[in-house]
Amino acid sequence: MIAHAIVFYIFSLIAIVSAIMVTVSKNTVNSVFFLILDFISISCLFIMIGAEFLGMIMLIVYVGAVAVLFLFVVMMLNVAQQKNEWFNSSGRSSHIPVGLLVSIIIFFELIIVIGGWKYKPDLLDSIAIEINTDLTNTQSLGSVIYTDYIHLFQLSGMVLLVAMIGAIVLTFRQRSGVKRQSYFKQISRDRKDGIELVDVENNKGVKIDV
Amino acid sequence: MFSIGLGHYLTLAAIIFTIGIVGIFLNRKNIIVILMSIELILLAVNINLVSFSIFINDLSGQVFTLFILTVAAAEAAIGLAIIVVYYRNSGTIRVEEIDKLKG
Amino acid sequence: MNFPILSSLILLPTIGALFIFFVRSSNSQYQSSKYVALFITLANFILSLYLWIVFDKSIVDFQFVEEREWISGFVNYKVGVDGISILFILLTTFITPICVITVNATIKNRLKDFLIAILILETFMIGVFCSLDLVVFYLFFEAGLIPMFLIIGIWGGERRVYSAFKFFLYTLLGSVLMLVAIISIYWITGTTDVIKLYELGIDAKYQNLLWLAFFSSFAVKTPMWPVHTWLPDAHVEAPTAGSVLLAAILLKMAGYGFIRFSLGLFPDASLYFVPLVYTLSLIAIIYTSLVALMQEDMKKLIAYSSVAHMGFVTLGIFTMTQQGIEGSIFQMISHGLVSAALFLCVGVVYDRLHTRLINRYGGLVSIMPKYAIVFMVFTLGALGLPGTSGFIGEFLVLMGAFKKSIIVATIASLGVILGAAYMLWLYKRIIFGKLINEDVKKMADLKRFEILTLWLLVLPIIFFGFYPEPLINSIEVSVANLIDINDLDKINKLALGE
Amino acid sequence: MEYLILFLPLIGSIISGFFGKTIGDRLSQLITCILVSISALLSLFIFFKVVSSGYEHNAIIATWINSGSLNVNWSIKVDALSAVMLVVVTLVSSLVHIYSVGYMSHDPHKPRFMSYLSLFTFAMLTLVTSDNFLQLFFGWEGVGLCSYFLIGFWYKKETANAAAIKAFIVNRVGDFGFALGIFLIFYIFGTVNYDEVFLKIPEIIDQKINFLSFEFNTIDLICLLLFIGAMGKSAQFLLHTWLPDAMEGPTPVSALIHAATMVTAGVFLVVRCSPIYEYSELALSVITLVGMTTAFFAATVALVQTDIKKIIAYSTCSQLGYMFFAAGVGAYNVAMFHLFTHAFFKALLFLGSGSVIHSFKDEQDVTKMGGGCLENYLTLMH
Amino acid sequence: MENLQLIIPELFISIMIMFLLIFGVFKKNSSQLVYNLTTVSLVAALALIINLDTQIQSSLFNNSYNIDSLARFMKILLILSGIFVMLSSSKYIQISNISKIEYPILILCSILGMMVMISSNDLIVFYMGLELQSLALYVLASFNRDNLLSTESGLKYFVLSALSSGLLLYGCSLIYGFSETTNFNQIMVNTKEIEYGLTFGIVFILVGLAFKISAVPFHMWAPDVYQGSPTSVTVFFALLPKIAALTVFIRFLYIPFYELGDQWQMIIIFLSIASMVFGAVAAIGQKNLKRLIAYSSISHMGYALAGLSTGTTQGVQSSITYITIYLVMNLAFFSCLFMLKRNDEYYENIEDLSGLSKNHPLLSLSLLVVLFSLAGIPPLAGFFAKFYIFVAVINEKMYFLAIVGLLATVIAAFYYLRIIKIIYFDPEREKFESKHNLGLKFTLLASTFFILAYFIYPSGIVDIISQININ
Repeated sequence: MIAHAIVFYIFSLIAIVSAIMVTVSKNTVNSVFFLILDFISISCLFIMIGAEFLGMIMLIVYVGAVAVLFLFVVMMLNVAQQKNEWFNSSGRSSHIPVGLLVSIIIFFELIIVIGGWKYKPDLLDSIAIEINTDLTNTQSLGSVIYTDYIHLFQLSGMVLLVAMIGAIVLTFRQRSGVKRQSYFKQISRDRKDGIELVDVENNKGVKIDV
Repeated sequence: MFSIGLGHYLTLAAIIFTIGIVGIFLNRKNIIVILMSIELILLAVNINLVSFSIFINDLSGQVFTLFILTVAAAEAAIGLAIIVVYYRNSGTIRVEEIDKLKG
Repeated sequence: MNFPILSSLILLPTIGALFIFFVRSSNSQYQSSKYVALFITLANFILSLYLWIVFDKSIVDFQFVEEREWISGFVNYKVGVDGISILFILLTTFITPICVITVNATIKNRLKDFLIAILILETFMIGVFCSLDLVVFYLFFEAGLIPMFLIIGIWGGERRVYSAFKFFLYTLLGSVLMLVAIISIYWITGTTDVIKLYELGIDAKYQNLLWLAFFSSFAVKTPMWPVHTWLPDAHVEAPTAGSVLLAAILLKMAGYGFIRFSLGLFPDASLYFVPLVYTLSLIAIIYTSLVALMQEDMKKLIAYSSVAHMGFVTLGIFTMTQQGIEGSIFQMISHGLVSAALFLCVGVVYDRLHTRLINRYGGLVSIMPKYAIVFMVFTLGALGLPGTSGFIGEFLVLMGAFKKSIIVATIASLGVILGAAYMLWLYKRIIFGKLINEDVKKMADLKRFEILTLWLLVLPIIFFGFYPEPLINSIEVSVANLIDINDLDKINKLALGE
Repeated sequence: MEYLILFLPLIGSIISGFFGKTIGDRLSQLITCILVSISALLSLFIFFKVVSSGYEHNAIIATWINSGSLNVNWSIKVDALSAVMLVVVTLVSSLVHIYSVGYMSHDPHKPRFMSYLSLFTFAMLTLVTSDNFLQLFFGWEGVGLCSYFLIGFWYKKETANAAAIKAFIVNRVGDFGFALGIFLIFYIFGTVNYDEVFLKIPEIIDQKINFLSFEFNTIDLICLLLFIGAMGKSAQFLLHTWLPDAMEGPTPVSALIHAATMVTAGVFLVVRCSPIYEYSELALSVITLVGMTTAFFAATVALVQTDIKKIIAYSTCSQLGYMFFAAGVGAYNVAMFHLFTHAFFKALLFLGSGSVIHSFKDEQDVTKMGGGCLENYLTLMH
Repeated sequence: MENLQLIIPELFISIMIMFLLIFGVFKKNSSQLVYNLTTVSLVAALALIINLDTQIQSSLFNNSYNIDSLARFMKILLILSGIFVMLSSSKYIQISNISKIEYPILILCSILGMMVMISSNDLIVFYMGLELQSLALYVLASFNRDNLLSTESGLKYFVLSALSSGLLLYGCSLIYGFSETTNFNQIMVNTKEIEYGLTFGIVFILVGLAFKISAVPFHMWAPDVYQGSPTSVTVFFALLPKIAALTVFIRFLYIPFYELGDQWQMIIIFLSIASMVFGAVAAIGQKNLKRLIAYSSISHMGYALAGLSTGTTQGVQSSITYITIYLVMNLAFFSCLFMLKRNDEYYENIEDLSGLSKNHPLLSLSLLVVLFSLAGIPPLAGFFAKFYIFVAVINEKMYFLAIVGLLATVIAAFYYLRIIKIIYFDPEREKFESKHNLGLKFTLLASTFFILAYFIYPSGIVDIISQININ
């Protein structure tokens, strides 16, 4: 029990600190790294609590893909070094105190909410899929995703398709004047096409048609 | 204190959620950080869902988390793509400078 | 009566408008569209005349009632006329062709659109006067704003935009509460059918609020002091035909509403609010008469006089006596004719000199004698000289008011003196005096169509002044019934009982 | 016959008013003169009939207003009083008509003038032959209107216009009281017909009414209100101001309206309503007082006037004061007699002054007329 | 899975998405063809929906996907609007240089997402539908990727929408935790007892949904996005997501949270009043028509919410009627906007309308009708829309809401009148092109006719909608 507690506190501390660092660190690249740290610590917590599949997936998806994507974009846009302007942005904006206030209120309200939770055994019959302790987390998730949640699974496929189409349509540019490899042309070349003999007149040069 | 219950996880989620909100509200630096703050919020949601799922012994919370993960990834992709095209057009992603549309 | 005569009355102008709309526009066809409009409106007038003839004046009930399901289970399209509404329909169908005749001189551009607007407006106006369902009434009542807004805005004077907006927003604002009240009535009683509501009655505890809601709408439209300020603006900027319709008919919608709904549906509240109405009416009569005295603009002067005259109307209605209500109705009809005629008269000189400032005129009698004669008749009508229709209305109203409150009648009578003052003052400054302005000398006397339109108005004004019986006769039974069933004479009875 | 008396002037008025241009000055003058003269002859005939055989008749022409309990008819009531008035009105009117043919010979708007005169005659006749207060009011306003027209006949004269409006408005002030009186009568009696009202008077002798927060005896109040109307029309003290100004009009008008007929309508009213006034001590004393004051006051004012017409106008005022005085002390027949005689002599005086004015080339100031005595006399003889 | 035929329309659209994508990629320069095929497939989907047995009130996938009368009606509405949007904006897309095969496909994706939202009976399903819709919309908003305004609008929409999704999800997680289920019906059963957690869950979810339908105070994105996006996308934004979001609103309020009516009623009333008033006031100063219509749509959403706030079936029906009529009006308005074209350039400022009535009488007449209808002046359809709402609201004795709403109409009337003033009273300008494609003309004609002639037979739609029962 104590071990559980210690591990929980360590990881949650890391998570909180790195979450704060995500928003306050001066360098955007650092923010991304802290985000990764955050994800890692939370996934550790997930694994600890018994949702090991999700923990691992989180590592793979977030750390492996999303965070890298962030990193990639940050570096590509070269905005990493932009100065951080916490609290000292242009004086006219009054959103900072308001924002802080709202956030703090939200936080305390959430804390109140948490206190109100209690386990309600009488609601048991409403539970859709009871966790079978005999199976591993991966197994039990796998067994429902392709059966009970097949429609959602398909739908998430559509979501990813949209993401793909969207990313391509927005960022992909067909540049003109760029030489591209044409396999067919390359292969169908023979010696006759490759070499051409021209007579070069004096002082006139020759026009090479590409 | 030492027996870790649901409350602890929820509190953690609440803290991260609040940090995410604060990050969005207070960030003036660049829009990518806002995106990351949104990821933090989703993270908090995931913590909530997973811990609820474990404590009420119901798998659907975890399934939900799984899909949120998927969607979050897709969302990040599209969001970053939009940021990229915007950067191409305007040369900046500073939050304060995103104000060409005014009424 | 299987033939849906009222619906035909309502629909005919719209059909005409559609017809004009689909006729391809070219210059020669502008004329033809005018004839179409004239034909349609005249046909409508004849139809309504027929209606008046076959109308049985001795029956209390609504006649020619048509009912059709409309919004299922909620509102029925229901129209019908009694002795009161039939007069207003007649007035509408009478005034509209006159407006159509005048368009040639006053409307220089987009004649076709103007005719369409007028025809559509006629539909709505007739609809208001014969609808027997609150929602249907509201629909027509509000819908009239659209064509009128356009008429003022497109064909108006320099400040037309301001006036059009003011007109539209004032009246819209006023009627907002009426809609709430109508819906509330539906939930209280389960119907919006006026006839059923007359039978059911509305619980007294709701009446005051509902009455106020209706009042807010009608007071703006009437217009009563202090929400009358849109009227002078609207009148001044509107083209002649627009002013005529506005003064002659649109203002009457509210008066009609007071009689049909305020008195009919909320008798107790009406009694309760009598002091309020009296106060406002008296202020309207005296204050606006004084304001009218100072006006430099003819149309404004007539507009303020309209406010004062409508003050008599509201006063008369809320005397809740036979004479008062009949006087009000008569006053409305008479004012419809007189003010229409006065605005036409202003239009006549405005077309020639393009100014409405009184001091630019003077001495018209020597170059426009025909004009001077008809204008005189209308002036006299406006100041309520016996022998014109204006007298009957005012006199009956005052008679009714005297029954209720001597002091009110006394103050209101002062308005009669003031009315004489500002009208004669106007007449003197325009018609009499020396010809000073060079431009005025070039003005031609009335053209044939002007003579026609103005005499069409002179005749009823004089005729009903001497022989109002046809009108009074047709409202007699309905008014008596209104007073009877709602026991509006309560106050009088109480007073006499003491 | 009554119909003819009443409507002949109207017909004349309409003909010369609307068709004056087409039928020409001469013809329209002729027509109006003839028609009014016929009606004068007829009314003389009626007068003799009344005098000789006590003829009384109330011819109802049509219903006018019929609203609830209010029933008013257009009617021609002939009795001794109205017969006298008929004679006065039609006779003076016809004389004035004829006189104005000559007097107005230089004026470009002769048909219009004749039309107004005839219209006035008609209005005055409806006034005197009325059998109810409302028709009386109609005639009352009608004569006011015609007076307005005729005073302002020379519309190019600024003063004439102002005087016309003044006359109308001041009259309206009087009418205000008159109208209130009618309302009160209707309120109390529920009818406005003379006969019915007079019948019911005894029932309400002691009734009190609260008017403008004062407590009045109802009959007193009715009488006073009616008398305000009479004061306005008959130019009694305080409401007399319009009458001198009204002299801006052509002289025949002054003769007809502002001396002989219209201004006496107030006296007529009081006499007509004598059955009511009999019950009101207060009103009678007020009438006496006002009549007295006016008689004295107007006479004194007349002393210092220079305009010949204004002098006569104030004299008219003063004479009217006498009539009211007479009526006030209950001598109605004396009042009527004075009215009758006054109508003729004052009309004559005006007509005479008209010719004087004409002969002095439209000069009205008596101080500039010195030495014209003989001529003056001669014109009177003519 | 014997009930699979109930989701044939959705399946059909999914298949068409993939088919058209492949087709478009392999066939060069086929963007117009794909566009037309998309329209055709929407028509086919409409036919499929209509073809479904109307009697069926069924739910699929462990009771997480509802096929009921509400879903059916809303889907028909959705796809009909989609068809008209496609018809009216085809020319615009070609001219504005955004004619790519991805465009119609993204529209289909988003429609698919909305259909899922409409039918959802489960938090997870709802969320997936929402995200499918939103992701496609993000891309669509910034579709004109070389245009600064378009990308900025996409960015703004993305950030705020993602944030709102986050809030909404947090709410979902709380609801899940405190009711221990994600199924709507189950939530209703499990929420008899009011807890803080549920209240907060509701608040978060409502905030998220309010973002989606741009209700004040969560409306900030709407004007910018409406203005910046290509007009063809703006019309899409103005119509379709509102249908889906309103349906979800109805479902949330009337199924899972029905027992918690006291908790949300005040929130909805507040949102409603704020939207009505703010939308009306803020629109007054606008110069850009698209921005103006954004504020107008904020205001209109306020009225739709007013109907929902009553908590009665009648209120819901009035809201559905409202949104139906609102769709038609907006469609007509945007059709007019698409006609303001001169030399292949579209005009969208209010001043560009100056004196339109002289050169284009028919177009101005349509605008006149539409604007008066938007202002809620009888006898046009817009009046009836508001009328039904107020009938429902007053039935619940919520007079304050009714009066505020009606006063807001008066304020709103002011800026609609201003446009009419510019069209009809102001001096004329250069003519616009008068040749338009058939689809656009048809759309405008049909919608204007609907608005104009609605009063003749107002019962039609009401009768259909009154058959929708929520529970």
